[in-house]
Amino acid sequence: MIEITESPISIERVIESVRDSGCGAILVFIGTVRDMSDDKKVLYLQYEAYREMAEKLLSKLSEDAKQRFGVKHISIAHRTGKVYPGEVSVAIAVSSPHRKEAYEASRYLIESLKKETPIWKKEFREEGGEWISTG
Amino acid sequence: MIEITESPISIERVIESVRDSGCGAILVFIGTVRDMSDDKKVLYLQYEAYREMAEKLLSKLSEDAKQRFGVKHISIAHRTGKVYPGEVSVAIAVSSPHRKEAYEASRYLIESLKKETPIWKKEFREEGGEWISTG
Amino acid sequence: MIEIKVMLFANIRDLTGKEELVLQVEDEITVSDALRIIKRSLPVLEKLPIDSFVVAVNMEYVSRNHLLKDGDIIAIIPPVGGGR
Amino acid sequence: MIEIKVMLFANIRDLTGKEELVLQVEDEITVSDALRIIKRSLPVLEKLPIDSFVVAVNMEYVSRNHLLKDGDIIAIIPPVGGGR
Repeated sequence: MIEITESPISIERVIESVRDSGCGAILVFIGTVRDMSDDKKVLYLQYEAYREMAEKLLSKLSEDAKQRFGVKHISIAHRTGKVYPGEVSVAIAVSSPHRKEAYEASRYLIESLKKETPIWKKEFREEGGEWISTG
Repeated sequence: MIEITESPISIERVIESVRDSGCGAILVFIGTVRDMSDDKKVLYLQYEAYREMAEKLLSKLSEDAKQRFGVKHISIAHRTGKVYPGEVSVAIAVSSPHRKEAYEASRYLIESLKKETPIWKKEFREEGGEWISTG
Repeated sequence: MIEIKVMLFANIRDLTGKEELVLQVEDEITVSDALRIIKRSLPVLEKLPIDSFVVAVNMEYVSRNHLLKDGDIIAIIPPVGGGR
Repeated sequence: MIEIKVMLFANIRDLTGKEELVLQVEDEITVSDALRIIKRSLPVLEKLPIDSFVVAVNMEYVSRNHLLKDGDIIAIIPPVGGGR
């Protein structure tokens, strides 16, 4: 399941989608919006995506990670629109027969997602908004 | 939250217990019972714990991991008794301001848990039961 | 005459107030050519380092000398990757 | 006279059919001494490599020459750690 969505992310649904009784390990990364950024209070983040391309790249990335690490199922959900502190902005679940591969694949997925996926975030603090990147 | 329990583990509850709007990353490891072991069909696992000591060690391990990796909250839940294929036997949630530390702490916790915690598992296949260890 | 759709995002969208443009040109052009035309038609873009932004055509990242054909969709991709 | 409670788990529990024992000894003894007494009273234990199992006293892992006092709880811990 690859999903770029305006609606709140259901962690349960992301986890359910990778469950497999042949897999002993599920690893779930959950990214949430922090209430502070550089010691300034964050009101909310605004995520914007090039949706079709992001979904396409994340599908490709998932196939890539399955091949590379031998994990079984991968699901990725990413919010767009306004996301408030404490809310989930991204969830990545990986299931695998054994745990080592799940850790490696999960880390690879979140790092690649942050680097390559056309999803932008604008941080709104009390004094205004600013587009954030590490690029 | 450290919990050794006969009842099914609620992943949602484990995740909720580490949520913190100061933490941007939550990593959840979920161990489930596999339906096959060495190409033999698994009927169920029977987990047995030295409960008080396991809880004490896991609390210590959590404190240790918080110090060592700088993560904020840790929750660990482990089932005892009969656990059937597909069911959750262990869940570990770690929350942290940043994700790198969450990955490191999570991996450390599951490896240490498997190595040091007095919890045993007996695997019941069609032909009978056997205590399993890598020790 | 060929038509190329341009998609704008994030700070480019904020600055220009536009989500899309359509370029009509006589013949096939490169991505560099397209960027030059876009900057000319939206002078406010000089506030952004557009030349350092990556570009996707039909949802694939491409280089600056990639040739654009009729019906192509070009997206200018500002830097992504916030958060550790 | 001192009393020491012994806790048994997993394959030890299966084999002996016991979850607990109580040792009554004249004086303080070491963990090694206690294991010797336990093996004598439960000969079936010779089927297991008890001497390679770790031991906890009052929920702390201890060495074989740790001295047991009245009221101590000793647990013989079979190998743990199944699953990758």
